[in-house]
Amino acid sequence: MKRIYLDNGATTPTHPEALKAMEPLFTQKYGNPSSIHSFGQEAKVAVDSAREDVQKLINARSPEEIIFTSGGTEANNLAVIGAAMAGKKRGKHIITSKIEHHAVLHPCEYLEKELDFQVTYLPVDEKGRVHIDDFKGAIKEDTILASIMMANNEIGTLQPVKEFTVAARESDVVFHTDAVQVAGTMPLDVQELGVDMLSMSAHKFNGPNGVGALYLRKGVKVHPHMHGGGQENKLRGSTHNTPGIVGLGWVCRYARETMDEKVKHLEELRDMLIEGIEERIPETILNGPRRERLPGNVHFCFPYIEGEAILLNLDLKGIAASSGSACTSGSLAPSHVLLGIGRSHELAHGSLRLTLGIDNTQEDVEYVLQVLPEIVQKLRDMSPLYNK
Amino acid sequence: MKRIYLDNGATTPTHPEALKAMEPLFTQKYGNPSSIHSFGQEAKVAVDSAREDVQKLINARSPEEIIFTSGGTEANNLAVIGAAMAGKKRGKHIITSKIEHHAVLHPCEYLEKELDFQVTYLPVDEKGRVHIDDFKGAIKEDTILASIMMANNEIGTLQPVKEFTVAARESDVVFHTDAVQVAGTMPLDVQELGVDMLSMSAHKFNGPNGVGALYLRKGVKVHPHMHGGGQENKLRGSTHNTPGIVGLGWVCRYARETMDEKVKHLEELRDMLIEGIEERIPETILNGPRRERLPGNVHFCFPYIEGEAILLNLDLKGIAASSGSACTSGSLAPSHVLLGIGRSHELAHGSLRLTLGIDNTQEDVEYVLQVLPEIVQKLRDMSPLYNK
Amino acid sequence: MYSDKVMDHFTNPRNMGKMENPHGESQVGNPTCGDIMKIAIKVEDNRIKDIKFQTFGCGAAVATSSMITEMVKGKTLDEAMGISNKAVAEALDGLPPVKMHCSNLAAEALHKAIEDYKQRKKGKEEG
Amino acid sequence: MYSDKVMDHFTNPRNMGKMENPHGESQVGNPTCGDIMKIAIKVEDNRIKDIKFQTFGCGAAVATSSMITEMVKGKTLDEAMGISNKAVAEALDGLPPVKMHCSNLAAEALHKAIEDYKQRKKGKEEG
Ligand SMILES: Cc1ncc(COP(=O)(O)O)c(C=O)c1O
Ligand SMILES: Cc1ncc(COP(=O)(O)O)c(C=O)c1O
Repeated sequence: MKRIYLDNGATTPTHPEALKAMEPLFTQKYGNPSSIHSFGQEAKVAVDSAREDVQKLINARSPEEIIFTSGGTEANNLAVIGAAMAGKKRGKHIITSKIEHHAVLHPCEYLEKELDFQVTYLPVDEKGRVHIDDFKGAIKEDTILASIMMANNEIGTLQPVKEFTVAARESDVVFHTDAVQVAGTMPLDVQELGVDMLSMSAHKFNGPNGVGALYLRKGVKVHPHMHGGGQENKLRGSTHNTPGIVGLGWVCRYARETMDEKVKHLEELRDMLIEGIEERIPETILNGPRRERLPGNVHFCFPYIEGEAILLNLDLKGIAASSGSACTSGSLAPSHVLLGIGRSHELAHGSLRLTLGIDNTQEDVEYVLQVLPEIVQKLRDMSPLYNK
Repeated sequence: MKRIYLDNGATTPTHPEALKAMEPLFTQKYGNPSSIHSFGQEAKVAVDSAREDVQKLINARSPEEIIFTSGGTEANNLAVIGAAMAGKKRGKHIITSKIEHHAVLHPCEYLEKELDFQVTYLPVDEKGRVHIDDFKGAIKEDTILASIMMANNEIGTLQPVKEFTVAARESDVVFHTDAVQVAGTMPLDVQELGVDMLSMSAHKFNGPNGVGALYLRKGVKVHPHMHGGGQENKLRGSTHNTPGIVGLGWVCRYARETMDEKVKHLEELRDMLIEGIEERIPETILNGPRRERLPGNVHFCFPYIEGEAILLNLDLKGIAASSGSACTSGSLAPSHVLLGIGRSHELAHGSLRLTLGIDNTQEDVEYVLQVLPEIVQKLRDMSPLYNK
Repeated sequence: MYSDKVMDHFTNPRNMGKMENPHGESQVGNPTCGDIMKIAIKVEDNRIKDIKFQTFGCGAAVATSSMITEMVKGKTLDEAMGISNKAVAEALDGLPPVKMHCSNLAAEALHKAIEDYKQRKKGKEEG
Repeated sequence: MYSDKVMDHFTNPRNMGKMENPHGESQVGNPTCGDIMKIAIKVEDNRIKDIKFQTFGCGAAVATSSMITEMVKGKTLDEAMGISNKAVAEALDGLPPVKMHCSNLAAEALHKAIEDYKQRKKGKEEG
């Protein structure tokens, strides 16, 4: 059976060339980059060069502003908990949004529950956008940190981050953005955006799992989250994951070189999918904006039916998709993001996310458009809520 | 030039077969193991099977007691900070030793400084051993956690962990051990040891960098350290590093199969090195015990000379070694471990660690024994402290 | 994730659909928790003569609905009332722990449909 | 980690060893910080005629000692006193940031040796 992977928002295949670039670090240049001998120095050269690749992708001012982590979650934890703990003498109020990834929400909840911080969770509109007036209105005397994601991983909504950073700067609020869904997929310029911190993760753009980075603007203070050795400018202990870091560097370079094509390719397929679904399936609800959304993200609610049942049927046809985010599958609660944009519980349970990647083709889209309508109809026919 | 790697205590080469086992996870079974589609389920099978391999290596009761992390540091952070935060209502006192790895000491210091915990840092004897009487004496009404490493990464000393766990259990103190230097290198049985938590790291025994595990005995409560998705039984957010986890599983299996040979091989070379150095170089000081030490660890102080200068000279001869631990190189402070066993600053600066791995041979040892005496003599001749 | 039996019932659900003039009927669950099950029965000689289900829910919900209809068709009402959640899950070769609540739903729906039948019958007899 | 120049001076240190009957001498640093440097000079016509060093320390410490002896040999005392830490580091094509303090030590040792020479001379002249 033909297998079509449309869950690139969850994770992507590692590019074979990235893997090739990583291989010497496993078996030849296997030294610890903190060691002064030649094995270590070889590894250090590789890590330094990857750091520059990351720097260039996001236009950071210097490679020292890049802190390697074990992924997007750790980058978010370091940013949110690290900046909160470092700033707690100035104040204990944090601003975030209701539709952040759990890797931001859970650190915030932890700070609230265990460490006496106050967190404002900003609402979003029906498209999933945080409004600048709400943002400004939430800033208080003791606000030290704001974290608003660049793009939502479920419904693909892009946020007007630049507006927030201007307001944050005016009030001396450190601003973090979770750009895990954006980095490597859309052009990104931390200077232009004006963010203080930005999280990314290699496996979301054809790099390896288990490695990511936090951009930390020079001068911004955070406490380490991984307490240990003196690595990463004393901000992140633990022996460097040299192959992973080299893989991240490789995909950053690759993303820079292929960015324009990639965006164009994904947007074309995305719009084909969205329009095709709307044409072929009655009663659909597109989640997120039609245009200001991630180039590879398609997200619908199909009334009367349940998401997992759609996924299982798609899987039986060889199509890998998701409903909500991968890390919450297994949980029974409907997506906080869909509830956040005002969907009812019933609708929230009936959602489908198709996320495109660089390997997808027009044929893939056509195949989905061929099988999905039947699946939805079959499930509707089974549903006690459907009356047609 | 022949190159000899004798820094296996810092990190080891990844076994080519482990890499081969990992490869499909990068480019074929690349799904997110939390996803329900076939790509995800393939990955999940691989992760589950690796979890059983880890379980078996350390004889945990069930695979659910294994939490995958990004390495030894994260395992230690999760254990120490996680158990401290989960237990803080019962008390805020922690016991550890003066010669722990920074990945335990720094979390302890963080808990002290930022979160009002009290930490007792137990002294060690001249061989680096913590004494059970000191341990018992330190337990107080409000002691909730003790963390004593199984084997010291610098001087190789093995601790009588079993004695500590008996005492800890009697006083309802959760007991963690950092076994990063032991796991995969010496037989390990968590049930026999009686530990509640145990940290390990793949890259210390020919697995990949950037992956490790915490053994968490069923029933022991910890807060997550990586706050995010529901992965790892809600104890560790972040998309699984599937290739890394599979690599860890592979080396656990390999270590189990080759354990006896490995220990024998390392101990033979170790004793050859220790005896050879003592024979050929006047005025040497062996650090750590002669026998109850890590099978691959050799650690000396050479009076009158400085460690980095030894390393650089060895490196020029193709030999990779270390002085203190890799993660503190770059720091100017002498090793806290050597100061902990009572070495003077001067001696502490003049230390050399040679750590053997599975690839080392008798010829490697002979070569070291040939070049090291000359290097030491040359540096002594240069030293203002040497008067012969 | 699911056993072959679950997937079999999910892909080829037995007794799925609406029923004209059912003798007993029930709907359990609610959209908040993501599962709704409807069961309709026809009863003859105190036995379940015909049964149909409709389900809004995950794979486990569909499969347990389908399975339970197959299990009770032709059984006496007492036998059907004796079908437990556990029995349904076991007949499906088990369910993932997180999905165990779905088997509760199926048994609950069946039992309620039978009770509804009894109520109606009592109503008729009394009326 | 280190420049080629540093490694050159580290592997082939110039003017290393003890000196018989030095005209001026110094020892700086201490074992706590891990670096000790000893410099001995002979002076003729107000110029450094001969210079020797001994060092307990890291690669940078050895290289800076060696380099500074080479830089000042034959120079007048005033010229030698003018040698700055920065100049030594630059002559070695730079040092890793964490090692910059080593170049301080070399200049300090040199300057102290010259002062010692001046003290001794003064002592002789006065005595
Ligand atoms: C928006 C967002 N933030 C954070 C993460 C977490 O990244 P990682 O899985 O690399 O820890 C993800 C994906 O899982 C994401 O989509
Ligand atoms: C005893 C000990 N604990 C913890 C660590 C940290 O492990 P990792 O580098 O995998 O984070 C190391 C090695 O670096 C170690 O030797």
